[in-house]
Amino acid sequence: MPRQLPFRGREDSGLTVTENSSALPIEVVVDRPAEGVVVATVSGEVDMLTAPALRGVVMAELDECHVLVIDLSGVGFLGSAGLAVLVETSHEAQRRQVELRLVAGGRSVRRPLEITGLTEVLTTFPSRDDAVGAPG
Amino acid sequence: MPRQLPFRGREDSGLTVTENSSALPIEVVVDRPAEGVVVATVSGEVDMLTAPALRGVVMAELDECHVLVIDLSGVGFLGSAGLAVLVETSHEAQRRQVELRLVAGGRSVRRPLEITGLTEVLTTFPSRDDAVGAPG
Amino acid sequence: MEVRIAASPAHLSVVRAVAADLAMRADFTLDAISDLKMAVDEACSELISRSVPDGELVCRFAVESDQIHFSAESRTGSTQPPSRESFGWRVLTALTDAVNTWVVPGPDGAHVLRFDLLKKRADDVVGL
Amino acid sequence: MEVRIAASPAHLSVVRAVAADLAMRADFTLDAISDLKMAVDEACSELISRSVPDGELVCRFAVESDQIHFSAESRTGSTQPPSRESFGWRVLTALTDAVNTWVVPGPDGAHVLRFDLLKKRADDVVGL
Ligand SMILES: Nc1ncnc2c1ncn2[C@@H]1O[C@H](COP(=O)(O)OP(=O)(O)O)[C@@H](O)[C@H]1O
Ligand SMILES: Nc1ncnc2c1ncn2[C@@H]1O[C@H](COP(=O)(O)OP(=O)(O)O)[C@@H](O)[C@H]1O
Repeated sequence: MPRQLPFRGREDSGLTVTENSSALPIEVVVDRPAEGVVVATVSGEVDMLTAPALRGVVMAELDECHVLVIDLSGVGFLGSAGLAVLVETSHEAQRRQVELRLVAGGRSVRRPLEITGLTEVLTTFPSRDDAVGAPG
Repeated sequence: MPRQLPFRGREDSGLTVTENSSALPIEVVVDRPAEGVVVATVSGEVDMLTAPALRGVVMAELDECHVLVIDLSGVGFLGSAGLAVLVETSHEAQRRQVELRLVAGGRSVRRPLEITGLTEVLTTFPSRDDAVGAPG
Repeated sequence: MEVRIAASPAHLSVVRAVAADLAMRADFTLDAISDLKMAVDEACSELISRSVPDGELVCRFAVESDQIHFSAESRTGSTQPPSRESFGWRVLTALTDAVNTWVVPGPDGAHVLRFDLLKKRADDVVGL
Repeated sequence: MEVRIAASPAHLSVVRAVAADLAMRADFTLDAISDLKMAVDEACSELISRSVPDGELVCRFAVESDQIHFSAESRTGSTQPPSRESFGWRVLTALTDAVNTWVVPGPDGAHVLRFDLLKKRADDVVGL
């Protein structure tokens, strides 16, 4: 299932790996731990430069699942451009009846979500396992 | 045994803790795991700003032991001012018949020692346990 | 100290790295370091998105007794500073102890947009 | 990009942080990042120790296709560049792909000491 991604995509024994084609300091790896569940694991820094790439990947995945987990554990910086992508993805997920779950472990992700009040609006989990295993 | 240290020193149940009194990005903690053995555990960055503080601590300890271990595992940067302190300490240790052992784990310490050929001249160990446990 | 970069999003990370290094050495709390990085990033992102083409972004950091003073400016086409109703502005006010933005006349009839912000060593921010 | 700091050892770490951030984003190998940090630190340390009192240190970084070009300068009292016999100079030549240092006449009859160095993305240094 080839999709239009801002990254080079590679399919590998059921695992979709999206690689960083430019020197963007962000990487997004997509995998499907269960039927209808997509996990997008983000590492690097999400700012004005890299947020559009994140947006491209998660928006493309919204049509492919009924649970979308965005794992931000490996994110060292989350700026307001990144927050805007999460808010927009959340709205779009609601529209398409997809459940959006965020993994927000470390301070560099938790702090921006808390300061902006987004922890009230978005569903967050401390770890990937918690997010994937949560009741639907 | 109060000594003149460039840091505030604190004695605590046999453990000498030297604290960072200024905002210097270096910390040196001194302890004695065995009779005559002193371990100076350095963390932070050793550059032109902080090397004099390191020099002060290790020179003071040279009179207090016959084995001096300088544990650099927690050092994120080691510049030539820091290398010069190690070379000088090594000479001074030889003069006083003290055995100097360095713990040089990570790349940020190993690389400068290798590039300058100092791994040939100084005795290094991969971990504190290896250094403390080495035959005298 | 002063950092001058091309007004391009590719350089945001280096300005954040400078902010983090200064705040760390000034013994800021971890939350305050995180907030300063985000505030600096937010101000610079606004400046970059409003900069004239091929503009330069000038950032100044001053480490004071219990706070860091950050100011940044770049040439812009508009006489209007960013709206104080925007999400970005609310983020900036939530993250900092003081923040201001305004447009001043620049050389050759151009306009210069400027941000000025203060962040104290210990965070006591209240959120949006 | 350009970084201007007071010529004081307290600012070395921020210049290293900038060097590391740029090299990391330019996909330098871990050894090459480490070498660039050390070379930049060495050049700046020399400049700081030879600077006039209250001098300024100006550092410029240019990320080129497969290398980073770093140059730095500060005002100095001497017309003599650092000795090429010194330990510091040998470290610099071991760490970089090219390095140069010289003194040029500055404003008001002062002298400006300058370092210029190139570091490639992949390290193939041979050591001292
Ligand atoms: N509470 C919020 N948290 C995160 N992002 C938000 C929030 N509110 C708005 N945004 C995002 O920020 C961007 C700008 O929002 P808005 O409030 O309209 O500011 P502006 O007036 O600058 O356009 C939009 O893309 C929106 O998705
Ligand atoms: N191989 C070396 N490794 C580490 N430090 C060294 C080495 N050789 C010299 N040094 C230290 O560097 C400093 C300067 O050394 P030197 O070769 O005399 O250079 P200079 O000519 O600049 O004084 C001295 O403090 C010395 O301890």
